[in-house]
Amino acid sequence: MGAPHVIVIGAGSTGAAIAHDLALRGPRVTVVERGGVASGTTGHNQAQLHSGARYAVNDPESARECIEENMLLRKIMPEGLELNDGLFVALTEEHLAYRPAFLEACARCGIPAREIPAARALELEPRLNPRLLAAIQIPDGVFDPYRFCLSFLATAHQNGARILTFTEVIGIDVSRRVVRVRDRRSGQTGALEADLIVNAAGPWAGKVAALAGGRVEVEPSAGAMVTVGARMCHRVINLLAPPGDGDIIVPQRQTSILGTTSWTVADLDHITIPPHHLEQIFAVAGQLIPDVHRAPVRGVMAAARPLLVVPGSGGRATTRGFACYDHARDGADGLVSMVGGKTTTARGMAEKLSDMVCAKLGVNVECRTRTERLLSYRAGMGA
Amino acid sequence: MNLTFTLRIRRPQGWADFTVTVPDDAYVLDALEAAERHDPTLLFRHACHHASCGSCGLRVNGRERLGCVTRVAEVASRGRVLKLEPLRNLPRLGDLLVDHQPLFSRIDAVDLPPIRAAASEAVAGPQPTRFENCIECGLCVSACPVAGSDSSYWGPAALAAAARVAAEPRGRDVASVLKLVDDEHGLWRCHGVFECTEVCPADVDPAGLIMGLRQRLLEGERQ
Amino acid sequence: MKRWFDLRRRSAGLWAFRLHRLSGIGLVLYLYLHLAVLNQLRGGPGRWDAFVALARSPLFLALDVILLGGVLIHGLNGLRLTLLGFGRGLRWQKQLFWVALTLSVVLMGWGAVAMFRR
Amino acid sequence: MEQMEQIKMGSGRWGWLLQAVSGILLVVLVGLHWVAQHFLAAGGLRTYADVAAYLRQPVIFGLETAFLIVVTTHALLGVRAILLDLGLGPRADHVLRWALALVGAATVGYGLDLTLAVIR
Repeated sequence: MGAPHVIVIGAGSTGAAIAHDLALRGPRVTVVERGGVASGTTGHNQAQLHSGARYAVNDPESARECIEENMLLRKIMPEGLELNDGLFVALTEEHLAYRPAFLEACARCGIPAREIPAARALELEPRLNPRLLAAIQIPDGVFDPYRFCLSFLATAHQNGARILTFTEVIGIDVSRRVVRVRDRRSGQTGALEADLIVNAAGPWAGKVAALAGGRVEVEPSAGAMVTVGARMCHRVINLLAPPGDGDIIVPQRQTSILGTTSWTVADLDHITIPPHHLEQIFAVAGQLIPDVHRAPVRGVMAAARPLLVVPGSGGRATTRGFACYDHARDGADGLVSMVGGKTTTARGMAEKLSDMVCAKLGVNVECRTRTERLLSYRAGMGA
Repeated sequence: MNLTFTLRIRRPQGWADFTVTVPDDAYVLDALEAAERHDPTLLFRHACHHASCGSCGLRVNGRERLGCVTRVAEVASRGRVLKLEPLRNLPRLGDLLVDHQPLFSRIDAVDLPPIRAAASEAVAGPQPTRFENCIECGLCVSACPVAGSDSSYWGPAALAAAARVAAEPRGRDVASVLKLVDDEHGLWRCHGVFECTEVCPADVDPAGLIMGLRQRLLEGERQ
Repeated sequence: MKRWFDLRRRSAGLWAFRLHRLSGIGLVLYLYLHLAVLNQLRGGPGRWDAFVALARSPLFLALDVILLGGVLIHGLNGLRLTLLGFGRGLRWQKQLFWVALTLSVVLMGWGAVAMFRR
Repeated sequence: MEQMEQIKMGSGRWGWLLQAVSGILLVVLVGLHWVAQHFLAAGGLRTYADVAAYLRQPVIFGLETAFLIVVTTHALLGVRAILLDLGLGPRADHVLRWALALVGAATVGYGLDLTLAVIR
């Protein structure tokens, strides 16, 4: 019996990282993606390489995952990141009050956070609000989500993975481990046989799981972002306050991305941004860097963002964390789903899921993605 | 306030019309996604939606643009028909979908570092870096008449990348990169049409970089 | 070839390229036509002078004016391309073309008047 | 060696430079030719006798020969640029180079022969 065959559904950051991890451990991998690479959640994200500081106080587990992955990504894709650190800035007494808990939580989560004089922060980032009271430097960074995925997929491809973009999953016979697909370019349909099926379809994970009779509890929420046509800062600028709407400005090439907000969405494929969200983004971002009001708006976008429903919370509580589901549990053995999480932690998420997949397939090979250098995103993946 | 108009999309078997209704501040990409809801077989590429990934290039009424940052209101002609065609000079995979790999491979061949110095003027603290201006979207390659007829031509994007390596090597071997492009199918095939510079959404000015590199080769290292 | 004439929404640079190539091809054809016509010199004064009389007809002069226009636009745009090729005038590449075009038309007009008046 | 090969084949930088330099020379030579042939001559065109007398002057003969060589070179390099734009393979390019070189030689030969015939 040759190497086991794993089909990965979804070529976002999760699917790409899983393909890379499994391709290094022996199984044959086929990635099936309805659209282009990163045409789902990953493509639209705010491109922030999280240091985890934002979640240190209220979601320490996510915070630890972020800082660990942040440091690993710097080793495996050094040229794929803008590494200028980030700043948490305080503008009001209320923000200052949040500082002690913030610094202490960062320390607990192993996130290097260093306070710098307000004057120094204004020197480093001249467009910051002059009324700045305090600033804390943390190892945030910036990546390009599309190229992040291309790097993982190009490396997976070189290690034997097949990447089928514009190929839609139209049916799953999980007992016989068969995935029926339609090549959207030729219109032809076909069946792919596998030993295991991985569902990394992000916001559509619920739909894909249902095809196999499994259930994934995902709250299809969305986030709005605005891009202005000027690079306002070299570092990621965060508001020193509990996570709220529009409190991050991320530089990206010659533009800046202001965001984000969140609301629950009925139809993932047709998201309209509630008007007040954009005002909210400009209101908060405008406090951080007043100039955003004068910069030309370059793009307004809404990203479907799957927030994991905490099991048993009846859909009320969600977490930024991620979860692996083995659907053997709900009558769909052969399907494994990975949901939630962030692009920053894609490698770590993939490691956990690949461990589960390898265990199920009896492949005992250690994960190598912590040290394996990724290929350039330009290397190509034959798709 | 909404806009209702016709998207006339070039498909392999000919033109197909879609009547779509989108908010008046919608982008061409939003209109395409509206059309895709009517006909899921419609093929086009998109990812970031804010002109930094470079995947959604296409021709709108004959001119190369990025779908994600081109507002419908600005380009919909009076007759409310928006003609969408795929980029030229890149292998067509279907409808508005092209394969960017030939472009990626050429830029990879000249080994352009993805990262550059962020600020040209002096800044406090460590020198910040950022991604290159060029988002490798292929608009320039589509607009270039030479790239259209000579497939062995390096093309504006790759030649601009070579010029960028020469300007900011970041450890790359500049001499070997210049040797690659300093020939008839590289720097010296460009006819100074400047259409690449006209359509570039990221102010890379490929034609200017090509001519600048010609000057450097002709006049030697004076800067 | 059809694509070469797709000028929708295109700018000065592409017009310059089209005109440069068109005039270039025209001039090459004229060069060989001209050399062929000169062959009549071998026929001695009789043949040649008869041809010269014919060549003074308004039709020939009109063609010469077009030839003059072709030479002017090709030459002046050629200077523009050489300047650009040395990295000079990049910011004004469009304006340089309009100058070349206007100059060509003006000189062509002046040439035409000069030729027809004689 | 590779650099020399490029120079000899007139490709790349040297091809472009040759085209630019010959172009600039032509602006002068065409101007002279046009003025000499059409303006200095009465009625704009020379009779046989005028042409013969004109070409016998050594300076004119030199200039007209130079003009012939430069314009032929420039024209054929132009033709080559157009054909190259259509994406020739290396073999076709090689054939093209030889063909154009032959045409160039023939053109200059024909012109010189004609001029000498008129002068005698």
